[in-house]
Amino acid sequence: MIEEITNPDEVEARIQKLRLLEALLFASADPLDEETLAGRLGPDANVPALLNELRAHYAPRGVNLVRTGAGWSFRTAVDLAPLLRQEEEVSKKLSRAAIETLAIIAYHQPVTRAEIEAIRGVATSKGTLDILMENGWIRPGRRRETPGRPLTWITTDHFLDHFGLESLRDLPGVEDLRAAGLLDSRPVLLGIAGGGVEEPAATDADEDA
Amino acid sequence: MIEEITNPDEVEARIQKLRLLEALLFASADPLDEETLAGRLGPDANVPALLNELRAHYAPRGVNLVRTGAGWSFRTAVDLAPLLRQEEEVSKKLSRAAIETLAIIAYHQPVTRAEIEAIRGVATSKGTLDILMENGWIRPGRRRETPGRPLTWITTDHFLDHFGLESLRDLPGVEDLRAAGLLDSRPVLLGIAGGGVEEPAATDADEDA
Amino acid sequence: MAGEDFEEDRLTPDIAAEQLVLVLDGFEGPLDMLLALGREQKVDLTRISILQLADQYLAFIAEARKVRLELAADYLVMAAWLAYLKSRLLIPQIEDEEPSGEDMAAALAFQLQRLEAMKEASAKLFGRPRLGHDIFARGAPEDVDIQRKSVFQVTLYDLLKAYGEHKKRKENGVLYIEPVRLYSLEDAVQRLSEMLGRMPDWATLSSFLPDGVRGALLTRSALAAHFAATLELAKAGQVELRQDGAFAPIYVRRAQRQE
Repeated sequence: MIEEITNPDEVEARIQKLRLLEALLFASADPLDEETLAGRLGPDANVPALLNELRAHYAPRGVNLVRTGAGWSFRTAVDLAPLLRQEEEVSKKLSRAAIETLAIIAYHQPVTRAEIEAIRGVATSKGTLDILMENGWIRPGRRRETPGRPLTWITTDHFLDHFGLESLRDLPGVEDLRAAGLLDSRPVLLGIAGGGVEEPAATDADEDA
Repeated sequence: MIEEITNPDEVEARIQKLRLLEALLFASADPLDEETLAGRLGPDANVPALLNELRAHYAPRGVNLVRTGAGWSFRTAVDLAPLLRQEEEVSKKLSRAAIETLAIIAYHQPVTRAEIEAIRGVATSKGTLDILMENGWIRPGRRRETPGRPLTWITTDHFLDHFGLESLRDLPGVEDLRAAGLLDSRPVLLGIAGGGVEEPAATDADEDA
Repeated sequence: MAGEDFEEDRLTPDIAAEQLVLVLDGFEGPLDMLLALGREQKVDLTRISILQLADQYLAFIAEARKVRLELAADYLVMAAWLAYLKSRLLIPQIEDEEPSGEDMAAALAFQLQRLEAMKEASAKLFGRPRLGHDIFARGAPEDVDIQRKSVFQVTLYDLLKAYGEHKKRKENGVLYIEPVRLYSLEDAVQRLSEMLGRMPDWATLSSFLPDGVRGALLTRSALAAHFAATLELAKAGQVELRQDGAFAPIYVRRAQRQE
């Protein structure tokens, strides 16, 4: 691996330079050009020689050191591409409306679509429940025994699995959310809070419905 | 590099598995668990053995294969930290309260908010747990089966990853602290804030709709 | 009335108060402050003098009250508790009283050790090489989503945050009318209950009044509210009151449970 150098100190110094080069290329978000690398490795480093050595080391492996334009970067080996890319779906961000709807189903289940809309104060767009159902997070529950016998929605076991919960009981309650700072409490308008005295526990019950 | 296998086809197959494993781990910024890896490498792959071989190969290099919780990932070598550390863009500085609270959750988990307050002798300000959760370091655990069924907090695998720990047993000094009885989270002194009195049961479900 | 207030403010040694506020800002509550005072003794926490610690703490609180610094109730409760502990340690034991002064001192010493241990642990934890600071992940992860269990990237935090924001919007939709600035009976009951539960012995009613309440109307309403609150709580059997003579100070303590 190391050629034509016999002095042990020099060998050690060269190995350290190689290791640093490897780490820099690994951690960088963009390809790095030789000038930048030289700046990081110090004036006594022979950057082209080090790059060649690293390239040779990685050539047979699952990851290769490749040159793109003026820069160098690690890339997974081209021949492995078919094995790496099994599904081409790109992960997407769930819309805010969908996250909120999912949260409301989780906290209020079983809940009908009309109830979700009453709680959120806006109509639920057509695709929202579909998306949540396609992902296996929600499923239809029993019909409510009221006029029209509307369908209710509940969360699935996959929902618990995805969010790392053991049971629905482990979902933080409204007070827990408030205490954790996820739900800012209403502005304190009382003139004199008693110093460090915790604010009285605000009532949970809310005025929806 | 390959031991005890002489059949050339088997050697070749094994090398291909190692290359694919290397590429999979390299392509992902987040740790991958053995189950996921096994799913991609096929049923005939001995994933733990392959991981060990890869870990040994990378041990002396500038990039190491490390394990955190259930996951495996490539990370730059610890000893290169002084050379890699860059002038951080003023990173969000954590408050003292947040740092102490994280340590208490890590060492005392699962731990309720009231217990955290008993240990610190002060109420947890809003936003402390929030910021720890936003960083992905903590999450709600199971509810404690005591009156009020308070929520407990635990650390995540990302916490281990962030602090370079293989498991919670690797927390600095954890065994000494346990032996000294200092990981007892019971409130011991009436008269100090948070005196261990659990909050009244927060009603979870609320009365919407 | 305005003139009187003005006079009062002028006499307040603002600079001393500012310095104390600065010192106080450095602490995360009374236990943290006790720990800092304890470190000044420069001995192992297991051999700390709790009595000396109590004196130091009480001296600090006295100083703060002298400059009329508003102290959080937690600090006052701790002061009352330490004064009680001190009396228990100095005065011969009353047979049937549990726990003993020594037990209380030991419990406090344990709490200080435990807090110290956690402070050290957090320093060690954050002294470790950290991802993104000292250790780095793959800078250019490639677009193969290997771990995909779901097409969508949503974390529990996202879910809870969404629910919290939804709740917040609902709350903000309600109109609140700013109350008249009077100290309410409810606040006084709340404050008294908070403090009393942790006050070990008789204390004067005036010691419960919040410091730093400005304005004559507010001060009077605070006194009236606290007085009414003690009556309320006495009626509910939660406190006991004592007055040694007409116009003498009124003492309050929490009701002693008969067993």
